[in-house]
Order: sequence, then C-alpha cells, then structure tokens
Amino acid sequence: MWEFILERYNYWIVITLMMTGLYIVFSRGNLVKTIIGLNVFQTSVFIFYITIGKIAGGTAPILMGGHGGGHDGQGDHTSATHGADAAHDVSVKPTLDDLRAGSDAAEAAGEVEAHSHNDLAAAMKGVEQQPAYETQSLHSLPDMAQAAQGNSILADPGEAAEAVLTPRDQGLHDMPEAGLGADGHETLGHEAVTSVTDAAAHAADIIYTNPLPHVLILTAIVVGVATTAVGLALAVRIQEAYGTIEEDELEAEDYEAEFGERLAGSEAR
Amino acid sequence: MPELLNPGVIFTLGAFVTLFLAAGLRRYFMLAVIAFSATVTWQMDLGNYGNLQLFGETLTVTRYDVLSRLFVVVFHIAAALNVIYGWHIKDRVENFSALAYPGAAMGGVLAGDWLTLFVWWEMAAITSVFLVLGPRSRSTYMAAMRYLAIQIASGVLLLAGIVLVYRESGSLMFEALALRNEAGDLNFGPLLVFIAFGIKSAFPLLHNWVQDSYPKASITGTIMLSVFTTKLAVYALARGFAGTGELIWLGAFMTLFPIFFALIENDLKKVLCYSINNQVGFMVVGIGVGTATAVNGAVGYAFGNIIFESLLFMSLGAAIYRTGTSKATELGGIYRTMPLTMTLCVVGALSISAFPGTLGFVTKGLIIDGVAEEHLMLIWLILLFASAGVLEHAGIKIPFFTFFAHDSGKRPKEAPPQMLIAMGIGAVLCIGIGLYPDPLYALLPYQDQIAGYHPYTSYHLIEQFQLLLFAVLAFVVLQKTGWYPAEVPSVNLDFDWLYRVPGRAFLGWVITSVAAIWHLVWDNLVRFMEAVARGLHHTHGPEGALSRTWPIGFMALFTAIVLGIMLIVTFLI
Amino acid sequence: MADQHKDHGSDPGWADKPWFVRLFSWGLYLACALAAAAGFFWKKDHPHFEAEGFPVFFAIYGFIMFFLIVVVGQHLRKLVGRKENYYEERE
Amino acid sequence: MIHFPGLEHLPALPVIIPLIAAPFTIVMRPGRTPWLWATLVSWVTFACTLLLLEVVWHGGPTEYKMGGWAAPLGITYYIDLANALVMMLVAAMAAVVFPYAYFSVKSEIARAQSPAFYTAMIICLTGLLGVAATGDAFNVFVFLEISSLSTYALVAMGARRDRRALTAAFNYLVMGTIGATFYVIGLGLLYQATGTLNMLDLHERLAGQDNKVVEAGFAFIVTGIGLKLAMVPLHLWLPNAYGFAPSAVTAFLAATATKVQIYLMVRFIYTVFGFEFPFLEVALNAFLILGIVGMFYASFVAVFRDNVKQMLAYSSVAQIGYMLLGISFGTVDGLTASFVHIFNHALIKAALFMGVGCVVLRIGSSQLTAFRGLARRMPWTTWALVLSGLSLIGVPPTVGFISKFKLMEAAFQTTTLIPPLLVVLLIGASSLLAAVYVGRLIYTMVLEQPPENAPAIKEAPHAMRVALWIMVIANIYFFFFTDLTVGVATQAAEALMCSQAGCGGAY
Repeated sequence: MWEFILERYNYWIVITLMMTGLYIVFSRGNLVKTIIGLNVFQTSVFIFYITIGKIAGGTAPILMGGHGGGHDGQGDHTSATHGADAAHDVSVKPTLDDLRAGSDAAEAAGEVEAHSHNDLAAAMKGVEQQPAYETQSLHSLPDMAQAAQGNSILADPGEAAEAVLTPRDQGLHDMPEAGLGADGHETLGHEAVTSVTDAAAHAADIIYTNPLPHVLILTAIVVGVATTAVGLALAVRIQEAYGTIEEDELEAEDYEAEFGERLAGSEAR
Repeated sequence: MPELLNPGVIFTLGAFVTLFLAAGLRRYFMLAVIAFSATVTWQMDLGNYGNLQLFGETLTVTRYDVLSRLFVVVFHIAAALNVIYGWHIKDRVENFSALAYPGAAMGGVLAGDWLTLFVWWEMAAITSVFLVLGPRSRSTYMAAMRYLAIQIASGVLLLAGIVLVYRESGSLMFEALALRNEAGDLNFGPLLVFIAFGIKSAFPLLHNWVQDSYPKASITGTIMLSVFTTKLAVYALARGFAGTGELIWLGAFMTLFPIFFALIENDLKKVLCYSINNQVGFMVVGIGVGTATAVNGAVGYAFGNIIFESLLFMSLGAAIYRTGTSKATELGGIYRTMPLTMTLCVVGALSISAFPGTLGFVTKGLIIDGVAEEHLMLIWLILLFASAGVLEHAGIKIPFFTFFAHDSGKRPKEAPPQMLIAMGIGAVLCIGIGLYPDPLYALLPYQDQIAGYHPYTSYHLIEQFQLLLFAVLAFVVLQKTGWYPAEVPSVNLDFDWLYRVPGRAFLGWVITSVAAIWHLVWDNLVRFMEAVARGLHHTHGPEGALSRTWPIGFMALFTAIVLGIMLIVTFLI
Repeated sequence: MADQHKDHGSDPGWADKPWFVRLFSWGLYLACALAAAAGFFWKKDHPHFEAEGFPVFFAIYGFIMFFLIVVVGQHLRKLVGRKENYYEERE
Repeated sequence: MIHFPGLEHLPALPVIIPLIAAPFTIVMRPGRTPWLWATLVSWVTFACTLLLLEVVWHGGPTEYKMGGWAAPLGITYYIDLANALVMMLVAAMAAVVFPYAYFSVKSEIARAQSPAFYTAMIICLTGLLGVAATGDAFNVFVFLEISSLSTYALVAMGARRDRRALTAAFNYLVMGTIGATFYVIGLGLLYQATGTLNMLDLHERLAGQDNKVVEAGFAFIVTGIGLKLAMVPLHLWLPNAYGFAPSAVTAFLAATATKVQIYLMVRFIYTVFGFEFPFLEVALNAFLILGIVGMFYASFVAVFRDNVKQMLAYSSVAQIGYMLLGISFGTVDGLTASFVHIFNHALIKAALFMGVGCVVLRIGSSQLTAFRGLARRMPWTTWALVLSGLSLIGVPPTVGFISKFKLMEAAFQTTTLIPPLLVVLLIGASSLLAAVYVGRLIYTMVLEQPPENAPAIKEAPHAMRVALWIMVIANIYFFFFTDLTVGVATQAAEALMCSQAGCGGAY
C-alpha cells in the first residue's frame, strides 16, 4: 500500500499542486491572487507532463555523439538528403535550426514557440522513424510507433509492461533485417526494451527520457505565461477603471450599474 | 424563375414592394398586383408548376387543379373587394397585410407538397397577426400574441405531423391522408396534421381564437381575417381528409353551438364571428361526407360564404365606420340615413340564409343534398336546424339590429363610395351567381356530379321557402308578442313556464356546466401560467439566480464539480 | 322585417310607418300560405327520408326550430350573460 | 482544376496567411490602414478556404504535413469536408465582419488602439482556423489558446463603452484557461496511454483500450471543450463576454468561436474516441439532456433580458443546445443537423449581432428601450433584424427553418433516452420561446413609438448596412440552395461516422 503510494509520489505532487491552484481560484476574491492560483494550477500540469516523459535513469534528450540516427524529414528540406550514415555526428541542434529555417510559418507570432517545439518533437520521433521509412519496410512503421508508445507508457512501468511486449518483439525483429541495427530505436530506448534482445543490448549505452512531453510543456509554459500576462494586465485595467480588484466590490459596483441599487449586504461581506 | 410565379408569390412580392411606396400610391399598386395576378392565373392551365429540388425532395410550389382553382378565384375576388373597401386606409402595415395575407392563403391553396404548405401556413399566421395588432393598444397586443401563439402551435403540429407522414409514406406530396388505419386505430402523423388543420378551421373547443382576435382588428382587418384563415383550412381539409367520418359530427356540432352564442351576443362583430364558425361547420360536414356532391357543396359553399360573409362584414363595418360602435344596444334605426348600406346588407343576409335567388341557395343545397343522399337523417335535421339558426343570427339579427330595431337616434352619413362599391360588387355577385350559377358550377371539382344538378326545381324551392318563410314568420310572431329578446339583456318572468320544458332546461344546464368547467380549467390554467411566469422571472430574470453574474470562484468551482461528475460517471460505466 | 315597438319619439322612418308594417306582415302571411299550399301540389320524386314526403314538413320544422332557438337563446342569455362580463373583466 | 504554384500548401494557407499578416498590423498607423489590411487578409483567407473546400469536396480529404514530417509523428493538417466547411464558415464570417467593423470600431474603441484591435482580430481568426485545420491534438490546444488569448483582449476592449467588459473578460480568461488546462490534462493522459498526439493515430491506438487513464482523459477533454463551447452548466462566462464586447467582436465570436469548439467536440467524439467506448454513450446522453436543458433554460433567461446583446447571447447558449442535441443522436442525420445548424446559426447570429451593432453605433445603447420605434428611425437595420430574427425562430423561408427541420427529422429517426416525439415537441416548444423573445424585439422596433425626445439619427453607414444585408440575404439564400449546407454537411457527417464505424473509405 505505502509502496504503491510512494512509487507514485510525482503524481501526488501534481495533484496537490493542482488542488492548491484550483482552491486559490475558488476561494480568493482578489483578482491577482486568482491569476496566481490559476498559474499554480497550470504549473501542476507542466509537472504532470514532465513526469510522463521521465524515464528512470534516463538523461536529457540531447543526442550524444555516435548515436545519431537519420533525423530529417522526407520532403524538400535542406536536410532531407541526410541518410542514416551521413547523420552520425549530427546533433539535434542543427537539425532544429534547419527546421526553423524551413518552416516558413512559424516566425510570425508567439506561435513560433509552439511550432518549433512541436517540430523538435517531430524530429526526435523522426529519428526513430526515418530508417524504417527508407528501407521501405512499410509494415514496420506502426511497429516503430508502437515502440514509441511503449516507451511513453513505461514511465508508468507497472501498467504498460505487457502492452509493450508483442509489438516490441516484432519491431525489434524487423529492424535487424532492415540492416539498421538499433540506431533509431535506442534513441528513445528503455532498459526494459534493451534488456530483452541482443540487438538492443549492445547499442543502448545511453538512455534518454522521452523528449516529446518536454517540448509540449515548453509550449504550454509559453501559453501559461501569456495567459498570466494578459490576466494581470486585465487586473491592472480593472484597478484603473474601478479602483479595486476585490471581487466583492466589483460585483457590488456591477450590480449597481445593472439595477441601480446597492447589492444587499455587499458592505457587510 | 417564371415557373415559381404563382398568385401567392406575386402577392407576397407585391406586399413587400408596397412597404416602400408612398401612401397614396399603394392602393393603386395593390389593385394592379391583384389584376396582374388574376391575369397570370387566367392564363395558367391546370397542372403542376414550379418543381423545386430541396434536400433531395421534389417540391411542387404550384398545383393548379380543379380544387385549388376555385379557392384561388374566390381569394382574388375577396382580396380585390378588400382593397376597394379599404381604399381610405393608408396604414403601411395594414396595406402590407392586405396583399401578403391573401398571398399566403393562396400560396397554401396552391401548395403541391407538405413543405410548401407549411411555409405558407406559417406565413398566413404571421402576416395576419399584423391585422389583429391593428389598433396597437395593449389589449390588441395581448390578443395578437394569443392569436400568434395558437397559429404557430398549429404550424408546429403541422410540421411534426408532416415529419411523421413523410417518414411513413416517404413522400412529401400533399395528398389525402387516412386518419385511421385498417384496424381503426388512429394514425399519429395524420392525426397531428388533422389537429393542425382543425385549429385553423376552428373546430369546436379549438374555436375560441376566432372570437378572441377577429373583433379586435380594425374593420378592414376583420373582414380580411374572416375570409382567409378558416377557408385555407377548409381547403386543406378538403384536400387531406375528404370522407373522414369524424368530420361529419365535428361539423354538425360546429353548426350548432354558435347559433346560441350568436343569439345572445351583443357585439355584432362577434355575432358574425360565431357565424363564421357555423358556416365553416356546414363545409366541414360536406367534406366529412366526402361524396362528390357533398364535396362540391362544401367547396362551393366556401366560395359563396366568402362573398356573402364579406358582404355582411362590410356592411356592418360601414355602420361601425360611421357610428363608431358595433354594439347592438348602441346601433339601430340608422336605415334612415344609410339606406344603400342597409339594402346591401339585406342582400347579404338573404344570401347567407340561402333564400332562393341568392348565392347561398345555389350552394348550400348541395351540401344538404349530399347529406341526404347518404341518408344521414340526424345530420340532415341538424343542418336544417342550423339553417334556421343562420337565418336567425346572420339573416335577421345583423340587419335588424344594425339598421332597424329601436332607434338609437344616430343619423350617420351614408357609407363612403369605396365601401358602397365594394359592397355593391359583393351584392351583385350574390344575386348574379344566385340567379345564374353555371359559372360557379363550372368551377366545382366534380363536374360529372354537378352536370345534372339544378337548384331551381320546384320542390327545392318549396322546401326552402317553407323553411325560411315560416322561420321568418316565427320571428314576426315572436316580435309581435314581444317574446323576442330585446337587444338589452332583460329577463321577462312571464315566460318562466318555458323553463319547465325538459329539453331546454337540460340544454341550459349542459351549457352552464360546460361553461363552468371550462372557466374553471381556463382560470386555473391562467393562474398556473401566471405563477409559472412569475417563478421563471424569479429564477431566470435579470436578478434571478440562474442568470446573474456569478463570482469567478463559483464558476470555477462549478466547473470542477462538472468535471467530477463526468469523471465519476465515466468511471462507473 | 321591421317593428316599432320601441320608439324614442324621433321621426318614424318609412320602415316604422304602420302601412309598411302592415304591408310587410300581410305579404309574409300570404307567402307562407302559398309556400305551404304548394307543398301539397309538388312532391319530391325520390325522397331520401320519409319526412320529405310530408307536405308541410319544412314549414313546421322551420317555424318550430326558429321558435326554439329564440326561446332557448333568451334563456341562455340569462345563464351565460355572466360569461360575457366575465370575459371582459378578464381582458 | 488549374494548377498554380503553392497549391500544394493550400491546406496550411488559411492559417498561415493571417498568422503572417498579424504582426504587420500592429505597427500600422492607427485609423483606416489596419482595417483595410485586415479586410484584405480576411478576403484572401476566405478565398483560400473556399478553394480548399472545393478541392476537398471534389477531390476527397487532403493532408498537409507541416515541415514535411509524416503523419503519426509530425504535425499534419488533415482536412476533410467537416473541417473544410467549418474553416470556410469562419473565414467567411471574418470576410463579412471585418469590413463591417470599421465604423463600429471607430466609435467604440480608441483610435490609438485600432492596430491592436485588428491584430487581435486577425490572430483570433488564425487560432480558430488552426483549431479546425490541424490534425494534431496538441496543436489544437495551441491554436485554442491563440484564439482565446486574443479573444480576452478583444472582449476587454469593450471597456471604453462599459467598464464591465473588463470583468467579463477577466472571468472569461479564468474560465477559458481552466477549460484549456483541463483539455491539456486530458490530452496528457491520452498521450500516456497511447504515445501519440495525432488524432487519427489516437483513434487507432485507443481502440480496445478502456482503462482508467483513457476514461479520465475523456472526462477532462469533454469538460474542457464543453467549457469552451459554453455547454449549459459551463456557459456562465459567455453572456457577459458577448454582452460587453465591442459589437464587431461579438458578431464575429458569436458566429465562429463556439462553432469551432462544437466542431472540435465532434472531432474528438467521433474521430478520436469513436464508438468503441461505453462511456461515449454516457456523454451522448449527457449532451442530450444538457442540450434540452440549455434550450429551455437559456431561452427563458433570454425572454426576460432587457439588454438585447445579452438576450442574444443567452439565445446563443440555447442554440448550442440544438447543436449538442444533434450530436447526441449519434446518427448521420443528427450530425448533419448539427453541422447545418452550426452553419446556419452562424449566419443568423452574425446578422443579428451586426444589426445590434448598427443600433449601438447610432443610438449608443443595446437596451431594449433603445430599439423603440426603430422601424421609423433605421428601417434598413430594423428589417434586417426582423428577418434574421425570424430566421432564429425558424420561420421559412429562412435558414433557421432548415436547421429545425433537419433536427426534427433526425430526432424522429433515433432512439434515445427520451422518446423521439417528445424531443421533436420540445424542439418546437423552444422555438416558441424564441418566438417570444424575438417577438418582443420585433414588437418594440416595429410597433412601438420612438421616444418623444429622440434625436434624429441617420441610418448605419453603407459599409455596415451592406455587410449586414449580405448576411440577411445569405439567411434566405441558403434556404433555397442547400447544396453547400445540407449537401456538404451530410457528406461530412457520413465521413465522420464512417471513420469510427470502420467502413474504411473515410481515411
């Protein structure tokens, strides 16, 4: 019982934060406090996302030398011609730059963050996907995707172990045939996976956490900051217009504006 | 899209143009529209026109056949008479309705499919509500809203019925429906349609809106209202439910009950409203019988009724226009200065009573013959009884109390020329078609049946003369003996022996108790609705709990609660 | 079709003059008599109901029914008169 | 079809064009320039969406890979008829409302703020189009927040006329953020269970998974989107936000924002989750009941409202009830009815709010008393309001009738908790309520006398009147020509239903 609870300590943190944030929103009449409560509430979500992506023993998802995979998209990208062999010592960063240069839409607004981060996510996934694509082992595609799925589920190891087994076996079976080694796979590898097959065993020196939730959350943080900013700006405007940011008083004034009389008991509260 | 151009559309378009014309110009334009529409109709051959494709179904905007033709013709006449009669009317809204409302009625009559019918059905409700609103006082507003609510309710029922019928038959064509299936059970879809038609044709217990709303309109408004709504419904019944047995009894009851209410009614406008109920009852009986003769009679009588009922309304309206009142107690003796109006009114009265030589005679006989042919003895007697009743309230009471009776001392001017012209045309039609009915007969739907029919046979004349003359004799006798109730409500105890007549006492008892129950129900309904409205205002009004602005915290909490419920429900499933 | 049993002392119109009333009454009696008499000479060929064969059926029916309507109606006014006022008060 | 360069980017263009155009707007000189620019942008965007709809209609669903990354991993824009229709609708509303906005904005918003205003409008347009276009669930969140953030700012700009716009915007912000956060939480849970964010991919991988994680994800997402689309108990933010926002903003939002959210709800229920889940039945039943409750509750409130803008805002809540009702039937017909109503209601409400905007411009108030005798003072505006009001009730020949008819037709063919006939009668009864509040407005405008000391006023400017009447005419046009609405909606609904029923053709 205790183990069950303690093992999931990260979720308890998330839930505590979430409840704290929401409670502040519920109970505080001060608009600034409401916004801060909202912020806390959002923060809990960030942590939740991070906790999804974390893999025990995994390191930050920045590619180490020698473990690059084909990471480019297919299409008419500048980096599209990179093959698996050419990409050995290319880290994620230049790829990201390429993507930035290539994605013509993203520069315009605050949305730039959203796009580039999603692209980063895509890039990390692409690393995994590209080899399979190039060898035209078409039916291995979903398998690879399944492996990725397994990976993410493994953040919650107890639940997902069985779910991963079958697709993983197939996936790992396909890959050597395609002459790829475990290149793509190990990038997002996991000890449970790597310990099962030989192919994976000698390739998985470094374990990365799942990068996708991180990039998602970077986006969410940007949104959260923007929301907080707009909310606080509104609070400032309300202060200018009403001379108060206490909700009771605002309500009383609005009531008066609507019905032309004081709200009963508004002074008392 | 000339294909889509039918009288209904022409009138409607014309009505919208009227909105933008100068007041003086409108009446000429309106006449021109009617003339144009008549020309278009004249040149149209029988058949279906204006097939539209709307969500996969074919709609027939215009079905011009023997049944719809008759109604279109008479609606044109009525619309024209109204415009002439109301030549002095400069009110924009009323002018608009004077075209749009007949247009909607004609569109409905010409509709070849249910959907088009529904569209015009609602249009008729909406365009006519402006007439009820006419004087724009608080009480007319309330009456208009009640009127609109009832008319829209009819529309909603119709739509629901249409959907059901469409589901069962897979066809949107407006054809005859079977109210009952082979096993004798009611078909639900057709029943809804039936009730929708019934509301518009003012079936018993669904009739109150007529007396409620019509008298509140302006004079011209009342005349228009009297013509179109109920007759559109009669057409729809004839098309959809001819031969439905239930209609016979409904119709018979419709001819009966207004007689009594009309007798004691002091407001002559309301007397004529009851007369509408009674007259529509005759038509409904004819439709219910459903044989060729009876249906011929029903639609023929609809034609006639539109003319002479309008004539009566118009002459009464002229008196109201000059004296400013429609109360029997405040009118009377004005034949001295309005002889022409009086004469024309008498023509209308003779016609509605079906005196030989008038329009009523040549049409009503068809219905009564249709009933007799089917050997429906009781119905036949009821219709004869109702004929005597019509003579009483429409044939005698209206002209007598308006123009003769006790002298009110009023000496109004003769009706203005445009009114006299309109009434004159009506009177000429009454007498003209009465003497020479062949053109009307040529318009009736079942030509085979009408071919051998001659209204002026000796025994038919004798029957009718006996019935009517002796009824008039009864009136004279009652007058001379002073037994005829004066227009001022007064009770003469000399007659209390009559109370002992069992039938009469029973009838009185039934009527009072029905009235009492009705008021009880209605009263409580009103009280209940008021309570509901108050309650709703309490909760939904601007200060009500359900519509006020809540604090953010509450809203957020509410959201969390909803989420919680969602989670619990999802988990439990 | 006129009567003068209530006169407000104003000038009697033509319909209120005794000669007209007399003329109208006698004309009506005569017409009634003729109509009733005619009933005996012309019969319906194929009556739908037995009643139709009776020569003065319509005359009697018309007279009685009219009479009935009026007397019943008069009574009803007393009974339902309340109803009229009632409606108006509600409005 | 003529092929010209850039056409392969067509699915992304409606989102990209306004996105790029937005930052330029903010640096423009206050006054006419930003308005002209925004109008131009909206027209170009509208043209793109029309073209896109044409392509999808005749060429089948199209896919666009952002940055060239393939389907399950990269962000794809997946455009089928459903979102092509919604995108077209949103862009069309922008194309009409933006030109309309000039005079209204001039009087309601400080001149210095006008570049910011149009920037926010364009960004809002971007966000709404993005939500509709994208096939990636997380991307939806991003666009959702893009549109929402700009909306908060837009609503707050109504403060110049009535400071309550500020509190309304603040409430909206808090509620909107909670909704969006719920959505993100739900999405995180789904990601945890599947490892993908692509909608079609989610659908495949969710198949057969029915555990607490998925269930919780579902509950969070439905509540989140439900909040954004103002489903009845969660609608509290909407009336004030619409009521106090500048007129042009209200017209645009009322016509588009909730519609896009409804689309999103449909997308999640039919595409992402599909019918394999027992809890879906619960959600549909909840929609059925909440829809009906909303129809009546909000209509009743609308009846008693004296502020016409708020009255119409509550009416919007009621109309959302109709759309939810259509979704809840879980049939092609029901879904078609919902889509048709999404389209038609956008036309209706845009026209109504634009009409009210004209009145606010000339009389300076949206209280019912300001409408007294309006027929004589502003006949064009009045009759536009009357016609679109009739459309709201559902009187033929207006689009409102088509909506009601399709909905009733759909109701008859379904078996739900509530007997079909009752549902139909309820729909009819709530139409009567609409007739009451619209009737109240029409009576005030047409039959009451203007106040005695009323100053003479001019009709609304031509730009506004033309835009308004375009909407009114569209209200009548789409009654007679239903190919675009009913035709496309039916196909879209069939495709959506097919995708979950496994008939294979759709994807």
